[in-house]
Amino acid sequence: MKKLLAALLASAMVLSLAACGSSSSTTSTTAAAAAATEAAQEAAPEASAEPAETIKIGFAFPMSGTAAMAGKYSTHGADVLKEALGGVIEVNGVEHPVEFIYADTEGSEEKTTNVYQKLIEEEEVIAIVGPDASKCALAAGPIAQNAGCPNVATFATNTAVTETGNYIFRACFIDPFQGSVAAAYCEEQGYKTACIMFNNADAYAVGLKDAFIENFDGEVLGIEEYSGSDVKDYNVQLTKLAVQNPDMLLLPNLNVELGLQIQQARSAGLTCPIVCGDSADTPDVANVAGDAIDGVAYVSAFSAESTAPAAKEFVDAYVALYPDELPNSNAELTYEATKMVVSAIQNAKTLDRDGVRDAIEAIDGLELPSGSMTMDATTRNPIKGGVIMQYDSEGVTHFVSSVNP
Amino acid sequence: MASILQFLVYGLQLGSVYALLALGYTMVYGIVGMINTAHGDFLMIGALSTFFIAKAFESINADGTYPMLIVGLIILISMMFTGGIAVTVEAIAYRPLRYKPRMIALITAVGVSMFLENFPRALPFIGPNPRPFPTLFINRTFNVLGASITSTQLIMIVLSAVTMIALDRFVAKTKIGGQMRAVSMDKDAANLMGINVNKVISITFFIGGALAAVSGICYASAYPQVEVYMGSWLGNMSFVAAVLGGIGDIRGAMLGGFILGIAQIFATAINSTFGYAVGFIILIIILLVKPAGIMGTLTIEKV
Amino acid sequence: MSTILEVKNLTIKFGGLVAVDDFNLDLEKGELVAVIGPNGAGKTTIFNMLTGIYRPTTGTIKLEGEDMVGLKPYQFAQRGITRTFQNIRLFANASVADNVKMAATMHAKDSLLQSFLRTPKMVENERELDEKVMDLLRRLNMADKADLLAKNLPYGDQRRLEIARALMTDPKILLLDEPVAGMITTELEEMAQLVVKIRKDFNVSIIMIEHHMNFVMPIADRIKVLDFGKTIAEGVPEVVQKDPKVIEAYLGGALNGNA
Amino acid sequence: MKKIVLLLQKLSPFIGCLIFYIVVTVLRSHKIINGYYMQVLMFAGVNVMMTVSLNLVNGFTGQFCIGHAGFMSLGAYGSAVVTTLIFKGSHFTGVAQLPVFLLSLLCGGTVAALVGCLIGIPSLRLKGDYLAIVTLAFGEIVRALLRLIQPIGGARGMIGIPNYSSFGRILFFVALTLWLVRNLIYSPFGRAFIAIRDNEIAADAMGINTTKYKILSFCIAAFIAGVAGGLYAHVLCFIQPDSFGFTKSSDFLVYLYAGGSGSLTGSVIGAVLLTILPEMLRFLADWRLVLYALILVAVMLYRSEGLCGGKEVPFLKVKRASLYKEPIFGAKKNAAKNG
Repeated sequence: MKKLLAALLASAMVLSLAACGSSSSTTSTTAAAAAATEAAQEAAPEASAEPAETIKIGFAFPMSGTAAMAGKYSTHGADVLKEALGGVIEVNGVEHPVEFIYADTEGSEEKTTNVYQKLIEEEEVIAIVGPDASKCALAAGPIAQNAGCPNVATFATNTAVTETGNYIFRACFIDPFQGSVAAAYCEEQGYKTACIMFNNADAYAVGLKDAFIENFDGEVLGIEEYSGSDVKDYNVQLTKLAVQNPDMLLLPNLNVELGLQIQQARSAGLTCPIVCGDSADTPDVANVAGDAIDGVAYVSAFSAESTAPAAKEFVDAYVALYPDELPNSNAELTYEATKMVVSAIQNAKTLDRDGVRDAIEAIDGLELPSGSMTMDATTRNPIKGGVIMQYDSEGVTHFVSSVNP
Repeated sequence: MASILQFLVYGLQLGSVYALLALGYTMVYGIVGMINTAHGDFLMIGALSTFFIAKAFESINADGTYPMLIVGLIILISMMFTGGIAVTVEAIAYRPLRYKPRMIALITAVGVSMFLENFPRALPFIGPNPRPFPTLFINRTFNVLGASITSTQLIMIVLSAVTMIALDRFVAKTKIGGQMRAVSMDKDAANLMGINVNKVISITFFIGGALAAVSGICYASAYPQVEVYMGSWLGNMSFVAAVLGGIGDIRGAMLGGFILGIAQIFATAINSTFGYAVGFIILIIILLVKPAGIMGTLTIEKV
Repeated sequence: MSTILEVKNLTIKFGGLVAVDDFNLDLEKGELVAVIGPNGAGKTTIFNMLTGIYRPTTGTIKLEGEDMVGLKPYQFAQRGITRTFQNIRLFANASVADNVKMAATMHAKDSLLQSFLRTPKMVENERELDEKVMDLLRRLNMADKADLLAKNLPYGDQRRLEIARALMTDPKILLLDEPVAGMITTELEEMAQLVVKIRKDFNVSIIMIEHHMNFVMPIADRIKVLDFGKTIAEGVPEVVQKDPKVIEAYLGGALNGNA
Repeated sequence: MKKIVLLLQKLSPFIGCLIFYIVVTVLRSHKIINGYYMQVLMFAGVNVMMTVSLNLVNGFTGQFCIGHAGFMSLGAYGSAVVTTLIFKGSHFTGVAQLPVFLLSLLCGGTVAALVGCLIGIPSLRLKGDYLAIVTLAFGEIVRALLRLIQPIGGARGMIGIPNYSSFGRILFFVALTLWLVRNLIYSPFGRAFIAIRDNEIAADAMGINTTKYKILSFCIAAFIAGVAGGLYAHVLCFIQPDSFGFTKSSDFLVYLYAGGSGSLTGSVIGAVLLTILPEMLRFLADWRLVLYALILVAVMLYRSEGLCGGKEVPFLKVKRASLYKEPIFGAKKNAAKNG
């Protein structure tokens, strides 16, 4: 028995070490990147005597766990660009094969740090796109920063995310901006009183709520909370808010919760307009809410009915690739983040992580579905305007107004 | 006053979901003696299968409602399907561990639960997206003393009460119920008495799974959204409810479910910030006062 | 000789049922008293009261003058009353030596910190304890089985281990609950010798529950006979044996059979 | 010679971890293993500590705690408060760093241990599943309260925690935990725990104050879990209340029972293998957790006593003292002193 145990333990050790050893061919990451750059620069004039270096871009999304839907849309968004690139990126006239590497974060910070290490150290990606949640970006950001790997977060709205360091960017709004857009819209509409119901276990909801309260000039009549997206009963909170009879209701919550909340708000007797954050930009919300979706407004950067060529191109390509669905905000932001990385690779002075970082920081007037985007070099947040979108009774979104507080 | 009544309705609504699920949980526990953490996922399978079955019957759906007969048929198929899954799970994953320490079965159940959640999530045609649940029951709102109560809520509350009574009578009066009680007391002795223990346990799991399907349909009718992770936390809460009532006791499960639901709703109503924590504090207090649950009697080990 | 245990008017009721009614006992130091009676007479219930598992409804238990009623079972053990169990309750997954050591927990001198660090002092204490345990096991002829798991022992040895474990607590009074239940005749003899030896070597008083008259008669100083919770006879074995009430209530029934 | 063997035996967890550390460091310096594996190994180390401490309560004392992540969160927050809020802005480097870090871990452990005692109290009245539910409720209450405390970030979590946990430090604490817990198991305290697990009534009748030992067991386990939580916070550099939910608690239960409860070897094997396994399955993309679940079920079906079947490798055992032919280190001297 003891021998068996010893053997078991030994095999366990060997197993783990063998797993560790599988990457034995790797050399120091920065050295490799530098070497690659040199190779690329030398190879460029002679026009591909050897096959060009493969460029790898890493993606960190929750493909399992309760946030799996966001991950699904995100990968689809990235797929659109992957399809458009056709497997190659042209840099200085050289066609580099490009590889998109998707990794599952399970929506957990711990797993996200593992994913970042894997992408940076083992896959040696040139940049990372994602993750979609602030908590994951906050935990894994320092890893990208320390390794000097540029990272464009997709849906991480917490202000602190890009404060981690100069390698961390994002494609989305920050909480305060979105809150102020929502507040400005509400004032524009002449809402004097508001009620809020938010998820006190979720950073996104808390952030939006705080930013809204700070910017809203009217009176907040009532705030109700709930914890987590486990139990989907919001009747009590909404019934209590209905008594206040506010001019509007703010629901700054996650997309998996919004559909039911909108529905329950209507049946609890809240007839006032409902305003949400950009998480509401998901076809599933309209789907679940059914008739109740009529008139729900939300903050967004992107309008699917936009006639701008970049937007139309994206939506058409998405529907062509995934005929059964429409892009949501996760898909769109991932597409934009990936596009930022790809354009930075094309414009980079040197084809390495630092070069890409500098190029992302220098993005100016990049045509994206949400419009022309310029990177704010000091905060590493995109400078883009907010739009207010509204659902009609069919669950189709319409552009309402463009708000730039 | 009216609002208190209204909250009571909400509490009963949430409580009836817990109660229905806890019934199956407690029955499996009582007879097999295992904590089946995958029970909540049976609820998800019930709701999800109903979604797809209803879709198959969509052509009969006239003006947004299904005929009563079809609704019955849909529910029946879903119950059979979920019951079948439960029986399969038991036969493959739990039966070989029947005489092992119960913690082993618990961990296996965690694995089963993870499988039941992730398998449909990985399937391309199901995936992680939440889906709107079809309207099965006619939705009408009644006003009682200023509180509004919908027909769905009424159906849920009545259904859980009826199921509890039926199950209680079933176990107490029928032949197979008697065999279940025998198996719950002593599997080996039951076997010697000529009872087919495997069959009895299979039936238990079938009923448990079918009940989970019913609670899934009720839950999804009240909160019309189905997705693959919907059952995991509900499963935990129904375990809490079953323990609160005195685990293994059918009436206790019912009572525990309603008490938990009402406690959570009222705690939220008083202060939604602390509501979540207060619900659990109430739970601990009840258990400290009644260490074997509300209906359970403390079994003193014979020395 | 002095009285070590004084039990007066011990009565316990479960609901309406009087399980033990007015039980009295003055145990002398070094004495061996047997309590006999048919099944359900309340014998084990008396033990449960004498070890704190049940709290008597009325009555007093005094150990060397100290009132014991209301104390917890472990406090009874710490003050010197230990027992064996009729339905064997060993620490099944521990070795024989560990089973005995576990009973020495209350005498352990090591602090938590010493145990964590396994200081030389602690190791020395462990070694002393180990020697003490081995010595005890040797005296009970179990030394060769010290490293076996308790659950793997044969039945007779499990009973002996229960006794060894009880002795390890350094008791003043040892309560033996049916020490030969389920044993065959040849083992009876051994056990009788063992009980006598223990009484002498360990200087303990013993109260013993037993059905087996053949086992009890030669070794007990006194016998108390219980029926339906009431003491129906008391005295030296020879007298009790001839008591018509006893013959009617007990001997007439149970003794005809195996017991 | 014999003395050296004994000393090695005595300090085996440290020696084992030291060897492992040297191997990993050498491999790392030769670039054979990269930062990814270091990261996974660090989490594996934290998980080993969590599982060993859970083993103390569930495996050795026979109680049933299913809210262990609650203790971890208290430790994580407790220590993060010290390093991030109290010594704010001065991210210590070099020599000053270690004492601050140790102090923070001590604080984290102490906070967790105090609450652990509190949770031990219901265990006097409640048994089995009823106790389990109370520990689950406790975990949820802790989580809910942490969300509401704004100075530590509330639901948004705590950011800017310095990266003080290194692989070596975590490995040291793993060794320390194994060493201390092993010593405890083979002491009067450990025997009392096992006695309570095997037969509470008999333990009580043998003079063991079951109440005291049960609370003690909870307390020690909570302390270790708190320290592990502190290490975890300083690996991740960011913590938020929802990381420590029931899912996390059930992870530790899985590690414990899949490894084999009541055995330290089992805890180590279970935690390490099951932390690494999901990472090794990454090539499966969407189907990763499906296969992980199947493997877990298969393990439980084919090795239901756990991977190491409740047995202990020799170097995590302490032999009966009298089996040593001569007194152990220093014992003679002490014996003389006593005499």
